[in-house]
Amino acid sequence: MKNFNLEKAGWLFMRGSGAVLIVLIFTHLSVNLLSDGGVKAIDFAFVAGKLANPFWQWFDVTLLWLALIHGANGMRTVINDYVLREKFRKGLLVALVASTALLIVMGTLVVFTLDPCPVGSPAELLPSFCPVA
Amino acid sequence: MSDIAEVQSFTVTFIIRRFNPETDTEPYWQDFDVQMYSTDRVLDALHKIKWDVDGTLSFRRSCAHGICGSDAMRINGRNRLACKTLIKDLDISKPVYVEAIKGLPLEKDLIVDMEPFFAAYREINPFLQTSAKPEKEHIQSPEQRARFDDTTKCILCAACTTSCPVFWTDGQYFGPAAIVNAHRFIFDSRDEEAQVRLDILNSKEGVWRCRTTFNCSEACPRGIEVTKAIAEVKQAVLRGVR
Amino acid sequence: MTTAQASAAKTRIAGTLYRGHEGMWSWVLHRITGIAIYFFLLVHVLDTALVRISPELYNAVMASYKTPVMGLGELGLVAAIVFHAYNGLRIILVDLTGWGTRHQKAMFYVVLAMWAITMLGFAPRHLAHVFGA
Amino acid sequence: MTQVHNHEYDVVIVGAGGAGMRAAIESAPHAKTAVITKLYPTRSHTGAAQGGMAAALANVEEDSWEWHTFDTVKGGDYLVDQDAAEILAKEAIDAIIDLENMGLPFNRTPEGKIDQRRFGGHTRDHGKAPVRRACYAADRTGHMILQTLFQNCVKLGVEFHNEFYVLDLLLSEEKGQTRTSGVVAYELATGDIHVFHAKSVVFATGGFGKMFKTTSNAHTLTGDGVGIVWRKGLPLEDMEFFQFHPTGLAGLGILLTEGARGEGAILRNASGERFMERYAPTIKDLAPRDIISRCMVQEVAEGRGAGPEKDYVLLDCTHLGAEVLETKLPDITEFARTYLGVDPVHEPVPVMPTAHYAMGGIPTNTDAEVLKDNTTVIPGLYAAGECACVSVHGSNRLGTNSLLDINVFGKRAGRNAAAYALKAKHVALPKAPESDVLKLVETLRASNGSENVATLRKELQVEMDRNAQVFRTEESLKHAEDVIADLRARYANIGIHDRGQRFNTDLLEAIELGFLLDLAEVVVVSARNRKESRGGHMRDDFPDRNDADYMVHTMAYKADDSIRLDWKPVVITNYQPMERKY
Ligand SMILES: Cc1cc2nc3c(=O)[nH]c(=O)nc-3n(C[C@H](O)[C@H](O)[C@H](O)COP(=O)(O)OP(=O)(O)OC[C@H]3O[C@@H](n4cnc5c(N)ncnc54)[C@H](O)[C@@H]3O)c2cc1C
Ligand code: HEM
Ligand code: SF4
Ligand code: F3S
Ligand code: FES
Repeated sequence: MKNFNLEKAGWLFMRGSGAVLIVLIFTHLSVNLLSDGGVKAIDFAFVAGKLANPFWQWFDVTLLWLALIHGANGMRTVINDYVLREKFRKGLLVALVASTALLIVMGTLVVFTLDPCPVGSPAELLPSFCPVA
Repeated sequence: MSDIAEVQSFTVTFIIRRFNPETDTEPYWQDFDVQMYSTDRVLDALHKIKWDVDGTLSFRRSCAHGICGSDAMRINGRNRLACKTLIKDLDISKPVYVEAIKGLPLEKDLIVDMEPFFAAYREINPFLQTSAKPEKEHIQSPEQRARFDDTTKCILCAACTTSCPVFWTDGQYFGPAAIVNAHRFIFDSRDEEAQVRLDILNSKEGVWRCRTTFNCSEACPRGIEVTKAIAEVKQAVLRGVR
Repeated sequence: MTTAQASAAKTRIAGTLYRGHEGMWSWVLHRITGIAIYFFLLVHVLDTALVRISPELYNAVMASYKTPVMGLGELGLVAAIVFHAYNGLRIILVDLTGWGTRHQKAMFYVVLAMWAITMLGFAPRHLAHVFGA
Repeated sequence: MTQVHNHEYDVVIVGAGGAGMRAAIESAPHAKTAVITKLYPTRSHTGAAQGGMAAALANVEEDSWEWHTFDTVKGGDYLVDQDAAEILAKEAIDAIIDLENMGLPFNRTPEGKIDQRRFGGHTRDHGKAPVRRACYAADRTGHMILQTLFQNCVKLGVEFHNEFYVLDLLLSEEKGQTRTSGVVAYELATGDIHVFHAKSVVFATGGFGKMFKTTSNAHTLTGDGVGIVWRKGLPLEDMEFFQFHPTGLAGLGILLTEGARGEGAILRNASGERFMERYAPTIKDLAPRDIISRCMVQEVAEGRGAGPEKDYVLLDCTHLGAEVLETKLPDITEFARTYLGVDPVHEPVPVMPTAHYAMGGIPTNTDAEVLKDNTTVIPGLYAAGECACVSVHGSNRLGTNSLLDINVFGKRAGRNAAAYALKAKHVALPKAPESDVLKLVETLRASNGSENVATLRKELQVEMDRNAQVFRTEESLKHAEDVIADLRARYANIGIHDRGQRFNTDLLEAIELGFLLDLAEVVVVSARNRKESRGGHMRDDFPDRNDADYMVHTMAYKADDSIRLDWKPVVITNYQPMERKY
């Protein structure tokens, strides 16, 4: 741990993750907003349909992790820059880390545990591949 | 020469941010109308005001030709040397705003406390460190010499550091001037302690705080490619030495 | 002659805004867009997590996204992401190449141009989805 | 209100230019040393020096320190103390190596050694041809020297008192001898007074070019140190000799280094003629400065000047090519572009002589000890750099010899001051040591007379330019003397605006003007008294050098309300005075 330097690691990570994020986000945006129907097409069926596919599972999880860590690290810099009252600054950083961690865990769980065909839901809301109950 | 200049005299309004800690609680702006010639510089205007109108106006200056680094100030919102800013290069149909550089404690009018700036400079070991004891000079090829030529030009005027948005935030960042001076030694083939300086600049307030806003490069009156020098130091930290 | 005016009229006590160049403004935009995207991301992860609760709930919330107001908001978000992404690439080039430091200004205009082109491509399709039937 | 603080040191160095910091580097490791400077060290005018620093390294062609000595003696029109010149030339080599070893980034030869260039008056084998003797770092040699010395002061942890104006020297009589006990300084930031009790004091306060209007010197070069010594009743040497550098930007005085001519630039008059060929057929544009300045003024006087007013000549660099200008002379190229809007790559640059360097100053021996008459030293008091007169420059300094001077004699001053401090005891301070400074400061701060400091200063500068510049006559000098006397009377009735304690630069400009007026008087009176032409001192009414009567240094003493003049013999070792031809 002695040679670990958060500033340097953060700097490198921002650039590395940025480069990857550009691919992920543009794909994400075109699939979700540009393909047939655009925003209007987004509903449970659409999402669950995507997440039933391991490719999209891993894609979304990567996007989630990278974007949240990238964003959180960026926010850390911003907070360090402008919040000069030490206590307040520490407080914000704790909140930032906590909320980011929470969202990462939650998001990951959602992606991997989502049942695309929850029992008892009306079939018209579910992806087309669900067995009709 | 003087006679040609005589012809093209015109009136310029200067709005100067004044502050006298002995009498004022807050800085305030004051207008001066000054008769100028096209070859005059902002420093000449300040002198005219100080010498003919208001002797209390305080600012630093010495060489008057951009080599001593005394008179960095904010002119129309940008850091420049007053002695290198020609009136004819400013838009004089509008008033010219002059105020102290930002981010260092304001002492009086255009004078700030430079100590924090020099403290950062001293921290990066700005001196040659070598164990070699050559009989005469060290041998250094013109190419090795060229490697750090740009950063030897620094006159420690602080125009760069006090134009840096990151420095303004909390004043803790080493700032571009200190990094420029570290660069001058890190890339000097005669120096043996580059790694120490790189470690210093690898710290929390070091090079990683630079957000490449280029204000420093734009402000440098010596035309040093400051952001490029900082980038080179970042890369040296990543790669480990030169 | 040189004359002074007491300028009681001048109410501007604070210093002037620093008049930086392209480099500074691109950073200001990068920072603002970064922060905006981060906050959007927080909400976005939360609302997506609703898929795990029930299709009905998720679809209900999504329906509220499909209003014209939200549609315009999405347009702004995409604009922010696209700028942040392209400018992020510019920053990476500046960081890694001496060429980048010399041509940062030109690259800023390239970023703006690419951003404009991308938005011209995206906006009509997206707006058609939002306002279309 | 004004507070008084007390400090105690072994060595106090006044001035943080090249000379002061070089002294500090010698002294600080051995004795408790303070450097007191009215400017931040890196603001000192040493940083403005461009061209180079001479040393017979023989890195690029054959050279020897004897030749260098000869050139220095001849350049100074034989008024040089030859023992001092010998030390200067001999120790030059170490001085350069010291600087290089401290980190100075000299330009290099292809083999990686320190590169050297030509400079005016430096020749091989006693005047046969120009020699490449000046070591340089582009055209910012002085900047690099100042930075390098400052860097080494940081390394050694030298204690600086920045923006402290020394205003008085403390002398005490002890055992029938005048001895040094310290200095008194005024702190710009607070207006407080500081008494520095010290065993040795080194003055390194630089020149006083600001008594002239057209000058390459900084606004802050007001001769404070020389003025303080003068007011203490100590003599000043050779004050009539002031160097006017040929190539100041016309109308502005900003210097374009002689290094430009060293690289091959040529002076031309209005018709494009290379006029120096007529005056100095052998070394032409690389003749010493006094000669070139005179020729330039003569060209203009005889109607061959260029420009709409025919009041300047032209420095032609166009044949050097953009490459040489950008790499070897970048700063001066920029000066011409910025301040005159002239691009030296394509057009010749308008130039005229500019007041540049004070050959005279505080008399010292070769150990940098200050003299109170022709021979007696004041124990513990040292001076080095432009404020001192050793005399290695005689009546005209060769280019690159001043940066050398500050290093060689700065080093000697520091070393000797520390050695003296280690064996000496503190001399008791005079009673109420701060009283004179307190009085000076308080009187001026309260002054509300009708005269304006800036107006007086301007009148002084205009008068000195008109009547005590390159050409002087009995009449012109008499005029200048009268004007100065009048200005001094008016100075008693000045008024200042700023009555505050903090950063009162208004007050300090008034004090500085006081020193300038004192010194201008000494310059003019000394010049009137020297009825010959020699080096930087050119009398139209006595156009020849007169060795029979004037092969001596001028020594000026302050006597109540007048100036007493005396002579001091010149030290001659190897070189008998000869006619000076180039
Ligand atoms: C434009 C220019 C170019 C030159 N080029 C060359 C060249 O190429 N080669 C060469 O050999 N020479 C050159 N010279 C000459 C040479 O640079 C100077 O003579 C030399 O640098 C003087 O150094 P110094 O240390 O004596 O004084 P300075 O560097 O002038 O330093 C004076 C110091 O004294 C301090 N001081 C003054 N008064 C007080 C006071 N009252 N209290 C406290 N501190 C005080 C100041 O703060 C400053 O630190 C040039 C000069 C000029 C002006
Ligand atoms: C689309 C691809 C993206 C790229 C190429 C990218 C690139 C970058 C880069 C290189 C930086 C570092 C800037 C610097 O150090 O000066 C950065 C900072 C930042 N990014 Fe991104 N980013 C992207 C996506 C995102 C996303 C999705 C978010 C939000 C979650 C985000 C939020 C931030 C924040 C808050 C900062 C800090 C801004 C600052 O310090 O000024 N970025 N980005
Ligand atoms: S890098 Fe440029 S702007 Fe910064 S201190 Fe040095 S000379 Fe001034
Ligand atoms: S202004 Fe500051 S952010 Fe970096 S590029 Fe310069 S140091
Ligand atoms: S006065 Fe020296 S840099 Fe402006």
